[in-house]
Amino acid sequence: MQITSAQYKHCDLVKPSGRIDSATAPQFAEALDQIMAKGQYKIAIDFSQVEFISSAGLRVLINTQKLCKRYNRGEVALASVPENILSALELAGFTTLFKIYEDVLTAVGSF
Amino acid sequence: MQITSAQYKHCDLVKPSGRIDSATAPQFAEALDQIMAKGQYKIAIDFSQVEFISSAGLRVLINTQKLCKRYNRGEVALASVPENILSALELAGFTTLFKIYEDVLTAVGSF
Amino acid sequence: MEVSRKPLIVHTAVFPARYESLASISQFIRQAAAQAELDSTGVYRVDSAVDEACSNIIEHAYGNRVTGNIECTCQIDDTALTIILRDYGRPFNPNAIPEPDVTAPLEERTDHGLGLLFIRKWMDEVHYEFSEQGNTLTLVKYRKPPKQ
Amino acid sequence: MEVSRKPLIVHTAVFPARYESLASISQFIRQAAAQAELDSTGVYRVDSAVDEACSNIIEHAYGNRVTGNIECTCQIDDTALTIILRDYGRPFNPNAIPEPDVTAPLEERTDHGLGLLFIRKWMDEVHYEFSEQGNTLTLVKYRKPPKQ
Ligand SMILES: Nc1ncnc2c1ncn2[C@@H]1O[C@H](COP(=O)(O)OP(=O)(O)O)[C@@H](O)[C@H]1O
Ligand SMILES: Nc1ncnc2c1ncn2[C@@H]1O[C@H](COP(=O)(O)OP(=O)(O)O)[C@@H](O)[C@H]1O
Repeated sequence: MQITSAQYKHCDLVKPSGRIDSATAPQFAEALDQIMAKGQYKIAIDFSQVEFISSAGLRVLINTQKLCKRYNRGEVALASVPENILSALELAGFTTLFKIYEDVLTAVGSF
Repeated sequence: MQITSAQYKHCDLVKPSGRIDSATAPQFAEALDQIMAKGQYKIAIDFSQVEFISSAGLRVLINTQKLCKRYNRGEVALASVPENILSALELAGFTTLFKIYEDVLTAVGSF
Repeated sequence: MEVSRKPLIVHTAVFPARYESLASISQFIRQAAAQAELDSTGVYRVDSAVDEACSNIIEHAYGNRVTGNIECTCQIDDTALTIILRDYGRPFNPNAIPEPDVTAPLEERTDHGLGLLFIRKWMDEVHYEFSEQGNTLTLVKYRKPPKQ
Repeated sequence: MEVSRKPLIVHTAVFPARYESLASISQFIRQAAAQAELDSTGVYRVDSAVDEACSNIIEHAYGNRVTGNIECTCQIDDTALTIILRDYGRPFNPNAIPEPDVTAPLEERTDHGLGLLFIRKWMDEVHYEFSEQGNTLTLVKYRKPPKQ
Protein backbone atom coordinates (compact mmCIF):
# COMPACT_ATOMS: atom_id res chain seq x y z
CA MET A 1 0.00 0.00 0.00
CA GLN A 2 1.09 3.52 -0.76
CA ILE A 3 -0.50 6.58 0.73
CA THR A 4 -0.44 10.26 -0.14
CA SER A 5 -2.22 13.14 1.48
CA ALA A 6 -3.04 16.76 0.76
CA GLN A 7 -4.30 19.54 2.95
CA TYR A 8 -7.07 21.82 1.71
CA LYS A 9 -8.62 24.85 3.31
CA HIS A 10 -11.44 22.96 5.01
CA CYS A 11 -10.34 19.34 4.95
CA ASP A 12 -7.49 16.93 4.46
CA LEU A 13 -7.48 14.34 1.72
CA VAL A 14 -5.91 10.92 2.11
CA LYS A 15 -5.34 8.71 -0.91
CA PRO A 16 -4.25 5.15 -0.19
CA SER A 17 -3.54 2.83 -3.05
CA GLY A 18 -3.26 -0.95 -3.23
CA ARG A 19 -4.34 -3.34 -0.48
CA ILE A 20 -5.42 -2.30 2.98
CA ASP A 21 -5.08 -5.51 4.98
CA SER A 22 -3.73 -6.46 8.42
CA ALA A 23 -0.19 -5.86 7.18
CA THR A 24 -0.82 -2.38 5.81
CA ALA A 25 -3.68 -1.09 7.99
CA PRO A 26 -1.23 0.32 10.59
CA GLN A 27 0.28 2.53 7.90
CA PHE A 28 -3.21 3.67 6.91
CA ALA A 29 -4.01 4.40 10.56
CA GLU A 30 -0.82 6.36 10.95
CA ALA A 31 -1.61 8.65 8.02
CA LEU A 32 -4.99 9.41 9.55
CA ASP A 33 -3.53 9.85 13.03
CA GLN A 34 -1.03 12.36 11.69
CA ILE A 35 -3.85 14.48 10.34
CA MET A 36 -5.78 14.32 13.60
CA ALA A 37 -2.58 15.17 15.47
CA LYS A 38 -2.61 18.51 13.64
CA GLY A 39 -6.07 19.15 15.04
CA GLN A 40 -7.75 18.43 11.70
CA TYR A 41 -10.81 16.21 11.91
CA LYS A 42 -12.38 16.79 8.51
CA ILE A 43 -10.94 14.08 6.34
CA ALA A 44 -11.82 12.86 2.87
CA ILE A 45 -10.48 9.49 1.78
CA ASP A 46 -10.05 8.85 -1.93
CA PHE A 47 -10.65 5.13 -2.49
CA SER A 48 -10.20 5.21 -6.26
CA GLN A 49 -6.85 3.41 -6.10
CA VAL A 50 -7.69 0.98 -3.30
CA GLU A 51 -7.83 -2.58 -4.59
CA PHE A 52 -8.89 -4.29 -1.39
CA ILE A 53 -9.84 -3.47 2.16
CA SER A 54 -10.13 -6.07 4.92
CA SER A 55 -11.80 -5.80 8.31
CA ALA A 56 -8.47 -4.50 9.63
CA GLY A 57 -8.88 -1.51 7.33
CA LEU A 58 -12.51 -1.11 8.28
CA ARG A 59 -11.43 -1.04 11.92
CA VAL A 60 -9.17 1.92 11.15
CA LEU A 61 -12.05 3.68 9.40
CA ILE A 62 -14.50 3.25 12.23
CA ASN A 63 -12.04 4.26 14.94
CA THR A 64 -11.05 7.34 12.95
CA GLN A 65 -14.69 8.22 12.39
CA LYS A 66 -15.35 7.98 16.13
CA LEU A 67 -12.48 10.35 16.87
CA CYS A 68 -13.40 12.77 14.12
CA LYS A 69 -17.06 13.03 14.99
CA ARG A 70 -16.35 13.58 18.68
CA TYR A 71 -17.39 17.07 19.87
CA ASN A 72 -18.85 17.59 16.38
CA ARG A 73 -15.41 18.64 15.28
CA GLY A 74 -15.47 16.90 11.93
CA GLU A 75 -15.96 13.64 10.12
CA VAL A 76 -14.50 11.18 7.67
CA ALA A 77 -16.05 11.10 4.20
CA LEU A 78 -15.29 8.52 1.53
CA ALA A 79 -15.00 9.13 -2.20
CA SER A 80 -14.64 7.20 -5.45
CA VAL A 81 -15.27 3.85 -3.81
CA PRO A 82 -14.89 0.92 -6.25
CA GLU A 83 -17.86 -1.42 -6.52
CA ASN A 84 -16.44 -4.40 -4.61
CA ILE A 85 -15.22 -2.22 -1.78
CA LEU A 86 -18.60 -0.53 -1.64
CA SER A 87 -20.26 -3.90 -1.22
CA ALA A 88 -17.86 -4.65 1.66
CA LEU A 89 -18.84 -1.33 3.26
CA GLU A 90 -22.50 -2.21 2.78
CA LEU A 91 -22.13 -5.65 4.33
CA ALA A 92 -20.32 -4.14 7.31
CA GLY A 93 -23.08 -1.54 7.74
CA PHE A 94 -20.67 1.32 7.07
CA THR A 95 -22.79 3.09 4.49
CA THR A 96 -24.88 4.61 7.27
CA LEU A 97 -21.80 5.71 9.22
CA PHE A 98 -19.93 7.47 6.43
CA LYS A 99 -20.95 9.91 3.74
CA ILE A 100 -19.87 8.40 0.46
CA TYR A 101 -19.31 10.68 -2.51
CA GLU A 102 -19.11 9.83 -6.21
CA ASP A 103 -15.86 11.71 -6.65
CA VAL A 104 -13.13 13.38 -4.67
CA LEU A 105 -14.10 16.86 -5.81
CA THR A 106 -17.58 16.51 -4.36
CA ALA A 107 -16.15 15.07 -1.14
CA VAL A 108 -13.61 17.86 -0.68
CA GLY A 109 -16.21 20.42 -1.75
CA SER A 110 -18.62 19.12 0.90
CA PHE A 111 -16.42 20.20 3.82
CA MET B 1 -20.07 26.86 -25.68
CA GLN B 2 -21.69 24.74 -23.02
CA ILE B 3 -21.56 25.54 -19.35
CA THR B 4 -22.26 23.53 -16.22
CA SER B 5 -21.94 24.55 -12.61
CA ALA B 6 -21.89 22.93 -9.20
CA GLN B 7 -22.23 24.32 -5.73
CA TYR B 8 -19.89 23.19 -2.98
CA LYS B 9 -19.84 24.09 0.68
CA HIS B 10 -17.38 26.96 0.31
CA CYS B 11 -17.42 27.78 -3.38
CA ASP B 12 -19.21 27.38 -6.67
CA LEU B 13 -17.61 25.73 -9.64
CA VAL B 14 -18.28 26.77 -13.22
CA LYS B 15 -17.18 24.60 -16.12
CA PRO B 16 -17.49 26.13 -19.57
CA SER B 17 -16.55 24.09 -22.60
CA GLY B 18 -15.77 25.08 -26.16
CA ARG B 19 -15.13 28.63 -27.35
CA ILE B 20 -15.62 31.72 -25.24
CA ASP B 21 -15.80 34.49 -27.83
CA SER B 22 -17.96 37.58 -28.40
CA ALA B 23 -20.87 35.35 -29.34
CA THR B 24 -20.73 33.13 -26.26
CA ALA B 25 -19.25 35.43 -23.62
CA PRO B 26 -22.71 36.71 -22.59
CA GLN B 27 -23.71 33.16 -21.70
CA PHE B 28 -20.50 32.80 -19.67
CA ALA B 29 -21.24 36.09 -17.91
CA GLU B 30 -24.75 34.99 -17.14
CA ALA B 31 -23.63 31.78 -15.45
CA LEU B 32 -21.29 33.80 -13.24
CA ASP B 33 -23.93 36.46 -12.57
CA GLN B 34 -26.36 33.78 -11.44
CA ILE B 35 -23.89 32.60 -8.83
CA MET B 36 -23.24 36.11 -7.58
CA ALA B 37 -27.00 36.71 -7.47
CA LYS B 38 -27.18 33.97 -4.86
CA GLY B 39 -24.71 35.94 -2.75
CA GLN B 40 -21.86 33.57 -3.58
CA TYR B 41 -18.59 35.25 -4.50
CA LYS B 42 -16.16 32.36 -4.20
CA ILE B 43 -16.02 30.90 -7.65
CA ALA B 44 -13.71 28.37 -9.25
CA ILE B 45 -13.67 28.11 -13.02
CA ASP B 46 -12.61 24.84 -14.59
CA PHE B 47 -10.91 25.68 -17.89
CA SER B 48 -10.04 22.12 -18.84
CA GLN B 49 -12.66 21.97 -21.61
CA VAL B 50 -12.25 25.53 -22.89
CA GLU B 51 -10.76 25.54 -26.37
CA PHE B 52 -10.45 29.27 -26.85
CA ILE B 53 -11.04 32.49 -24.96
CA SER B 54 -11.07 35.92 -26.61
CA SER B 55 -10.81 39.35 -25.02
CA ALA B 56 -14.61 39.26 -24.69
CA GLY B 57 -14.20 36.29 -22.35
CA LEU B 58 -11.37 37.99 -20.50
CA ARG B 59 -13.62 40.98 -20.00
CA VAL B 60 -16.14 38.75 -18.26
CA LEU B 61 -13.39 37.34 -16.06
CA ILE B 62 -12.05 40.68 -14.96
CA ASN B 63 -15.45 42.18 -14.27
CA THR B 64 -16.47 39.13 -12.26
CA GLN B 65 -13.21 39.28 -10.32
CA LYS B 66 -13.83 42.92 -9.47
CA LEU B 67 -17.30 42.10 -8.14
CA CYS B 68 -16.15 39.03 -6.24
CA LYS B 69 -13.20 40.70 -4.54
CA ARG B 70 -15.28 43.70 -3.44
CA TYR B 71 -15.62 43.90 0.37
CA ASN B 72 -13.25 40.94 0.55
CA ARG B 73 -16.22 38.70 0.05
CA GLY B 74 -14.60 36.24 -2.29
CA GLU B 75 -12.66 35.78 -5.48
CA VAL B 76 -12.52 33.97 -8.77
CA ALA B 77 -9.89 31.22 -9.08
CA LEU B 78 -9.00 29.42 -12.30
CA ALA B 79 -8.12 25.76 -12.67
CA SER B 80 -6.80 23.33 -15.30
CA VAL B 81 -5.96 26.07 -17.77
CA PRO B 82 -4.70 24.71 -21.12
CA GLU B 83 -1.34 25.98 -22.31
CA ASN B 84 -2.51 28.33 -25.07
CA ILE B 85 -5.14 29.88 -22.86
CA LEU B 86 -2.58 30.33 -20.13
CA SER B 87 -0.36 32.24 -22.51
CA ALA B 88 -3.33 34.49 -23.38
CA LEU B 89 -3.84 35.11 -19.66
CA GLU B 90 -0.16 35.90 -19.29
CA LEU B 91 -0.15 38.33 -22.22
CA ALA B 92 -3.20 40.08 -20.78
CA GLY B 93 -1.53 40.35 -17.38
CA PHE B 94 -4.20 38.19 -15.74
CA THR B 95 -1.85 35.81 -13.99
CA THR B 96 -1.32 38.38 -11.25
CA LEU B 97 -5.05 39.01 -10.88
CA PHE B 98 -6.22 35.42 -10.54
CA LYS B 99 -5.01 32.45 -8.58
CA ILE B 100 -4.46 29.68 -11.06
CA TYR B 101 -4.51 26.09 -9.85
CA GLU B 102 -3.21 22.96 -11.51
CA ASP B 103 -6.45 21.10 -11.03
CA VAL B 104 -10.03 21.67 -10.00
CA LEU B 105 -9.67 19.74 -6.76
CA THR B 106 -6.94 22.08 -5.55
CA ALA B 107 -8.96 25.11 -6.62
CA VAL B 108 -12.14 23.98 -4.85
CA GLY B 109 -10.08 22.85 -1.85
CA SER B 110 -8.49 26.31 -1.63
CA PHE B 111 -11.76 28.04 -0.75
CA MET C 1 -16.19 -32.84 3.65
CA GLU C 2 -17.69 -33.76 0.34
CA VAL C 3 -15.69 -36.60 -1.11
CA SER C 4 -17.86 -36.92 -4.19
CA ARG C 5 -16.14 -34.02 -5.99
CA LYS C 6 -13.38 -34.90 -8.36
CA PRO C 7 -10.71 -32.22 -8.12
CA LEU C 8 -9.58 -31.21 -11.57
CA ILE C 9 -6.92 -28.75 -10.53
CA VAL C 10 -5.12 -28.61 -7.21
CA HIS C 11 -2.67 -25.95 -6.07
CA THR C 12 -0.96 -26.06 -2.69
CA ALA C 13 1.31 -23.55 -1.02
CA VAL C 14 2.64 -22.98 2.48
CA PHE C 15 3.00 -19.47 3.85
CA PRO C 16 4.61 -18.28 7.09
CA ALA C 17 1.85 -17.16 9.46
CA ARG C 18 2.69 -13.47 9.33
CA TYR C 19 0.70 -10.49 8.10
CA GLU C 20 3.37 -9.91 5.48
CA SER C 21 2.24 -13.15 3.83
CA LEU C 22 -1.27 -11.85 3.20
CA ALA C 23 -0.38 -10.19 -0.11
CA SER C 24 1.23 -13.38 -1.45
CA ILE C 25 -1.68 -15.47 -0.22
CA SER C 26 -4.00 -13.10 -2.03
CA GLN C 27 -2.06 -13.51 -5.25
CA PHE C 28 -2.18 -17.28 -4.93
CA ILE C 29 -5.93 -17.20 -4.26
CA ARG C 30 -6.71 -14.74 -7.03
CA GLN C 31 -4.89 -16.89 -9.54
CA ALA C 32 -6.96 -19.91 -8.55
CA ALA C 33 -10.16 -17.86 -8.52
CA ALA C 34 -9.40 -16.60 -12.02
CA GLN C 35 -8.69 -20.16 -13.12
CA ALA C 36 -12.08 -21.13 -11.70
CA GLU C 37 -13.51 -18.39 -13.93
CA LEU C 38 -15.15 -16.50 -11.09
CA ASP C 39 -16.26 -13.01 -12.05
CA SER C 40 -14.51 -10.02 -10.52
CA THR C 41 -16.98 -9.85 -7.63
CA GLY C 42 -16.46 -13.55 -6.95
CA VAL C 43 -12.69 -13.14 -7.03
CA TYR C 44 -12.87 -10.18 -4.65
CA ARG C 45 -15.09 -12.03 -2.20
CA VAL C 46 -12.99 -15.19 -2.11
CA ASP C 47 -9.88 -13.04 -1.71
CA SER C 48 -11.60 -11.23 1.13
CA ALA C 49 -12.78 -14.36 2.97
CA VAL C 50 -9.33 -15.94 2.72
CA ASP C 51 -7.63 -12.76 3.89
CA GLU C 52 -9.92 -12.63 6.94
CA ALA C 53 -9.44 -16.32 7.69
CA CYS C 54 -5.66 -16.09 7.42
CA SER C 55 -5.58 -12.89 9.49
CA ASN C 56 -7.51 -14.73 12.18
CA ILE C 57 -5.16 -17.70 12.04
CA ILE C 58 -2.18 -15.37 12.40
CA GLU C 59 -3.71 -13.24 15.15
CA HIS C 60 -5.87 -15.67 17.08
CA ALA C 61 -4.83 -19.24 16.32
CA TYR C 62 -1.10 -18.53 16.47
CA GLY C 63 -1.51 -15.46 18.71
CA ASN C 64 0.99 -13.57 16.57
CA ARG C 65 3.78 -16.02 17.31
CA VAL C 66 6.02 -15.94 14.26
CA THR C 67 6.82 -19.62 13.95
CA GLY C 68 3.67 -21.19 12.46
CA ASN C 69 2.65 -21.78 8.89
CA ILE C 70 -0.57 -21.65 6.97
CA GLU C 71 -1.07 -24.43 4.45
CA CYS C 72 -3.28 -23.36 1.65
CA THR C 73 -4.83 -25.68 -0.92
CA CYS C 74 -7.04 -24.61 -3.81
CA GLN C 75 -9.13 -27.19 -5.64
CA ILE C 76 -11.08 -26.39 -8.74
CA ASP C 77 -13.62 -28.88 -9.96
CA ASP C 78 -16.67 -28.65 -12.19
CA THR C 79 -18.83 -26.97 -9.61
CA ALA C 80 -16.67 -25.03 -7.18
CA LEU C 81 -13.46 -23.47 -6.03
CA THR C 82 -12.59 -25.03 -2.68
CA ILE C 83 -9.94 -23.46 -0.47
CA ILE C 84 -8.56 -25.44 2.44
CA LEU C 85 -6.56 -23.57 5.09
CA ARG C 86 -4.64 -25.59 7.69
CA ASP C 87 -2.93 -24.32 10.80
CA TYR C 88 -1.52 -25.90 13.94
CA GLY C 89 -2.48 -23.20 16.42
CA ARG C 90 -5.24 -22.75 18.98
CA PRO C 91 -8.65 -24.17 18.05
CA PHE C 92 -11.82 -22.18 18.60
CA ASN C 93 -15.56 -22.56 18.29
CA PRO C 94 -16.83 -20.29 15.55
CA ASN C 95 -20.43 -20.96 16.57
CA ALA C 96 -19.73 -19.27 19.90
CA ILE C 97 -18.92 -16.01 18.13
CA PRO C 98 -22.03 -13.86 17.68
CA GLU C 99 -22.64 -11.88 14.51
CA PRO C 100 -21.78 -8.23 15.00
CA ASP C 101 -24.63 -5.71 14.99
CA VAL C 102 -24.01 -3.78 11.79
CA THR C 103 -26.93 -1.45 12.42
CA ALA C 104 -25.81 -0.05 15.78
CA PRO C 105 -25.09 3.69 15.94
CA LEU C 106 -21.47 4.75 15.54
CA GLU C 107 -20.60 5.01 19.23
CA GLU C 108 -21.89 1.50 19.93
CA ARG C 109 -20.31 -0.09 16.90
CA THR C 110 -17.48 -2.42 17.91
CA ASP C 111 -14.45 -2.57 15.73
CA HIS C 112 -14.28 -6.37 15.88
CA GLY C 113 -16.15 -9.31 14.47
CA LEU C 114 -16.38 -8.22 10.85
CA GLY C 115 -13.87 -10.81 9.68
CA LEU C 116 -16.11 -13.80 10.36
CA LEU C 117 -19.00 -11.89 8.80
CA PHE C 118 -17.17 -11.60 5.47
CA ILE C 119 -16.23 -15.27 5.61
CA ARG C 120 -19.79 -16.35 6.36
CA LYS C 121 -21.57 -14.08 3.92
CA TRP C 122 -19.23 -14.19 0.99
CA MET C 123 -18.52 -17.91 0.76
CA ASP C 124 -21.14 -20.47 -0.26
CA GLU C 125 -19.96 -23.08 2.27
CA VAL C 126 -17.74 -22.76 5.35
CA HIS C 127 -16.55 -25.78 7.33
CA TYR C 128 -14.33 -25.74 10.41
CA GLU C 129 -12.58 -28.84 11.76
CA PHE C 130 -10.40 -28.81 14.83
CA SER C 131 -8.34 -31.83 15.88
CA GLU C 132 -5.05 -32.88 17.43
CA GLN C 133 -3.64 -32.87 13.92
CA GLY C 134 -4.43 -29.20 13.42
CA ASN C 135 -7.27 -26.97 12.38
CA THR C 136 -8.85 -27.05 8.96
CA LEU C 137 -11.02 -24.35 7.48
CA THR C 138 -12.71 -25.21 4.20
CA LEU C 139 -14.12 -22.38 2.14
CA VAL C 140 -16.24 -23.20 -0.92
CA LYS C 141 -17.31 -20.81 -3.66
CA TYR C 142 -19.59 -22.23 -6.34
CA ARG C 143 -18.63 -21.64 -9.93
CA LYS C 144 -21.10 -20.35 -12.46
CA PRO C 145 -22.56 -23.24 -14.51
CA PRO C 146 -20.03 -23.80 -17.32
CA LYS C 147 -20.98 -22.41 -20.72
CA GLN C 148 -22.58 -25.07 -22.95
CA MET D 1 1.81 45.22 -48.99
CA GLU D 2 4.54 42.85 -50.06
CA VAL D 3 3.89 41.95 -53.68
CA SER D 4 6.96 39.75 -53.98
CA ARG D 5 5.27 36.76 -52.36
CA LYS D 6 3.87 34.17 -54.70
CA PRO D 7 0.69 32.80 -53.21
CA LEU D 8 0.61 29.03 -53.47
CA ILE D 9 -2.76 28.47 -51.89
CA VAL D 10 -5.60 30.96 -51.63
CA HIS D 11 -8.88 30.51 -49.79
CA THR D 12 -11.58 33.16 -49.73
CA ALA D 13 -14.85 33.27 -47.83
CA VAL D 14 -17.40 35.91 -46.97
CA PHE D 15 -19.10 35.94 -43.60
CA PRO D 16 -21.99 38.05 -42.32
CA ALA D 17 -20.61 40.55 -39.82
CA ARG D 18 -22.29 39.01 -36.76
CA TYR D 19 -20.81 37.45 -33.65
CA GLU D 20 -22.49 34.20 -34.63
CA SER D 21 -20.05 34.02 -37.59
CA LEU D 22 -17.00 33.93 -35.32
CA ALA D 23 -17.08 30.16 -34.85
CA SER D 24 -17.24 29.57 -38.64
CA ILE D 25 -14.50 32.13 -39.27
CA SER D 26 -12.38 30.30 -36.70
CA GLN D 27 -12.91 27.00 -38.48
CA PHE D 28 -11.95 28.56 -41.80
CA ILE D 29 -8.82 30.12 -40.29
CA ARG D 30 -7.77 26.99 -38.40
CA GLN D 31 -7.98 24.93 -41.55
CA ALA D 32 -5.69 27.36 -43.36
CA ALA D 33 -3.35 27.53 -40.38
CA ALA D 34 -3.13 23.76 -40.29
CA GLN D 35 -2.47 23.72 -44.03
CA ALA D 36 0.35 26.21 -43.44
CA GLU D 37 1.71 23.66 -40.95
CA LEU D 38 1.70 26.03 -38.01
CA ASP D 39 2.14 24.30 -34.67
CA SER D 40 -0.74 24.27 -32.19
CA THR D 41 0.44 27.47 -30.53
CA GLY D 42 0.68 29.18 -33.92
CA VAL D 43 -2.79 28.01 -34.87
CA TYR D 44 -4.21 29.25 -31.58
CA ARG D 45 -2.59 32.65 -31.95
CA VAL D 46 -3.72 33.24 -35.52
CA ASP D 47 -7.21 32.09 -34.56
CA SER D 48 -7.12 34.52 -31.66
CA ALA D 49 -5.88 37.51 -33.68
CA VAL D 50 -8.49 36.94 -36.39
CA ASP D 51 -11.26 36.52 -33.79
CA GLU D 52 -10.29 39.83 -32.20
CA ALA D 53 -10.04 41.60 -35.54
CA CYS D 54 -13.40 40.31 -36.71
CA SER D 55 -15.03 41.11 -33.35
CA ASN D 56 -13.74 44.68 -33.74
CA ILE D 57 -15.07 44.91 -37.28
CA ILE D 58 -18.47 43.70 -36.12
CA GLU D 59 -18.58 45.90 -33.02
CA HIS D 60 -16.68 49.01 -34.04
CA ALA D 61 -16.46 49.22 -37.83
CA TYR D 62 -20.04 48.16 -38.44
CA GLY D 63 -21.23 49.28 -35.00
CA ASN D 64 -23.24 46.08 -34.63
CA ARG D 65 -25.36 46.86 -37.66
CA VAL D 66 -26.36 43.49 -39.05
CA THR D 67 -26.06 44.17 -42.77
CA GLY D 68 -22.29 44.12 -43.43
CA ASN D 69 -19.95 41.35 -44.45
CA ILE D 70 -16.41 40.38 -43.62
CA GLU D 71 -14.37 39.14 -46.56
CA CYS D 72 -11.68 36.82 -45.45
CA THR D 73 -8.79 35.64 -47.62
CA CYS D 74 -6.07 33.23 -46.54
CA GLN D 75 -2.88 32.97 -48.59
CA ILE D 76 -0.26 30.37 -47.90
CA ASP D 77 3.11 30.74 -49.57
CA ASP D 78 6.57 29.40 -48.80
CA THR D 79 7.18 31.75 -45.93
CA ALA D 80 3.90 32.79 -44.38
CA LEU D 81 0.20 32.50 -43.78
CA THR D 82 -1.35 35.83 -44.75
CA ILE D 83 -4.90 36.64 -43.72
CA ILE D 84 -6.67 39.58 -45.34
CA LEU D 85 -9.87 40.86 -43.72
CA ARG D 86 -11.98 43.40 -45.65
CA ASP D 87 -14.92 45.37 -44.36
CA TYR D 88 -16.88 48.39 -45.56
CA GLY D 89 -17.57 49.99 -42.22
CA ARG D 90 -16.09 52.87 -40.26
CA PRO D 91 -12.34 53.40 -40.59
CA PHE D 92 -10.16 54.04 -37.55
CA ASN D 93 -6.58 54.89 -36.68
CA PRO D 94 -5.07 51.95 -34.81
CA ASN D 95 -2.00 54.02 -33.93
CA ALA D 96 -4.21 56.30 -31.87
CA ILE D 97 -5.16 53.43 -29.60
CA PRO D 98 -2.75 53.11 -26.66
CA GLU D 99 -1.59 49.75 -25.39
CA PRO D 100 -3.49 48.78 -22.25
CA ASP D 101 -1.56 48.69 -18.96
CA VAL D 102 -1.50 44.98 -18.16
CA THR D 103 0.32 45.56 -14.89
CA ALA D 104 -2.23 47.85 -13.23
CA PRO D 105 -3.89 46.61 -10.04
CA LEU D 106 -7.30 44.99 -10.42
CA GLU D 107 -9.40 48.03 -9.64
CA GLU D 108 -7.57 50.15 -12.24
CA ARG D 109 -7.57 47.50 -14.93
CA THR D 110 -9.89 48.45 -17.79
CA ASP D 111 -11.84 45.72 -19.46
CA HIS D 112 -11.06 47.05 -22.93
CA GLY D 113 -8.14 47.19 -25.29
CA LEU D 114 -6.93 43.60 -25.05
CA GLY D 115 -8.13 42.75 -28.56
CA LEU D 116 -5.58 44.91 -30.34
CA LEU D 117 -2.92 43.61 -27.95
CA PHE D 118 -3.49 40.02 -29.09
CA ILE D 119 -3.45 41.11 -32.73
CA ARG D 120 -0.20 43.06 -32.30
CA LYS D 121 1.66 40.57 -30.16
CA TRP D 122 0.60 37.32 -31.73
CA MET D 123 0.99 38.15 -35.44
CA ASP D 124 4.35 38.74 -37.07
CA GLU D 125 3.08 41.59 -39.27
CA VAL D 126 -0.08 43.71 -39.05
CA HIS D 127 -1.06 46.19 -41.76
CA TYR D 128 -4.15 48.41 -41.76
CA GLU D 129 -5.40 50.19 -44.90
CA PHE D 130 -8.44 52.43 -44.92
CA SER D 131 -9.89 53.85 -48.14
CA GLU D 132 -13.12 54.76 -49.87
CA GLN D 133 -13.18 51.21 -51.17
CA GLY D 134 -13.26 49.75 -47.68
CA ASN D 135 -10.89 48.79 -44.90
CA THR D 136 -8.26 46.11 -45.21
CA LEU D 137 -6.46 44.44 -42.34
CA THR D 138 -3.59 42.17 -43.30
CA LEU D 139 -2.32 39.73 -40.70
CA VAL D 140 0.86 37.76 -41.40
CA LYS D 141 2.17 34.78 -39.49
CA TYR D 142 5.52 33.39 -40.61
CA ARG D 143 5.77 29.68 -41.22
CA LYS D 144 8.56 27.59 -39.81
CA PRO D 145 11.34 27.12 -42.40
CA PRO D 146 10.20 24.14 -44.48
CA LYS D 147 11.92 20.83 -43.73
CA GLN D 148 14.81 20.14 -46.09
N1 LIG E 1 -8.63 -18.90 13.73
C1 LIG E 1 -9.08 -18.50 14.94
N2 LIG E 1 -8.56 -18.99 16.06
C2 LIG E 1 -8.98 -18.56 17.24
N3 LIG E 1 -9.95 -17.65 17.42
C3 LIG E 1 -10.51 -17.12 16.34
C4 LIG E 1 -10.11 -17.51 15.03
N4 LIG E 1 -10.85 -16.81 14.14
C5 LIG E 1 -11.67 -16.03 14.88
N5 LIG E 1 -11.48 -16.20 16.18
C6 LIG E 1 -12.24 -15.53 17.24
O1 LIG E 1 -13.41 -14.95 16.66
C7 LIG E 1 -13.46 -13.55 16.93
C8 LIG E 1 -14.08 -12.80 15.78
O2 LIG E 1 -13.21 -12.85 14.67
P1 LIG E 1 -13.31 -11.78 13.52
O3 LIG E 1 -14.74 -11.71 13.08
O4 LIG E 1 -12.31 -12.07 12.47
O5 LIG E 1 -12.99 -10.40 14.20
P2 LIG E 1 -11.66 -9.89 14.89
O6 LIG E 1 -10.54 -10.74 14.43
O7 LIG E 1 -11.61 -8.49 14.43
O8 LIG E 1 -11.93 -10.00 16.38
C9 LIG E 1 -12.05 -13.16 17.23
O9 LIG E 1 -11.99 -12.04 18.07
C10 LIG E 1 -11.50 -14.41 17.90
O10 LIG E 1 -11.84 -14.39 19.27
N1 LIG F 1 -12.16 47.77 -36.83
C1 LIG F 1 -12.29 48.82 -36.01
N2 LIG F 1 -13.04 49.88 -36.38
C2 LIG F 1 -13.17 50.93 -35.58
N3 LIG F 1 -12.59 51.01 -34.36
C3 LIG F 1 -11.84 50.00 -33.94
C4 LIG F 1 -11.64 48.85 -34.72
N4 LIG F 1 -10.85 48.01 -34.04
C5 LIG F 1 -10.56 48.62 -32.87
N5 LIG F 1 -11.14 49.80 -32.79
C6 LIG F 1 -10.99 50.74 -31.66
O1 LIG F 1 -9.90 50.30 -30.86
C7 LIG F 1 -10.30 50.12 -29.51
C8 LIG F 1 -9.52 48.98 -28.89
O2 LIG F 1 -9.91 47.77 -29.49
P1 LIG F 1 -9.70 46.40 -28.74
O3 LIG F 1 -8.27 46.34 -28.29
O4 LIG F 1 -10.16 45.32 -29.61
O5 LIG F 1 -10.58 46.48 -27.44
P2 LIG F 1 -12.14 46.60 -27.28
O6 LIG F 1 -12.78 46.17 -28.55
O7 LIG F 1 -12.39 45.69 -26.13
O8 LIG F 1 -12.40 48.05 -26.93
C9 LIG F 1 -11.78 49.90 -29.58
O9 LIG F 1 -12.42 50.26 -28.38
C10 LIG F 1 -12.21 50.77 -30.74
O10 LIG F 1 -12.35 52.09 -30.31
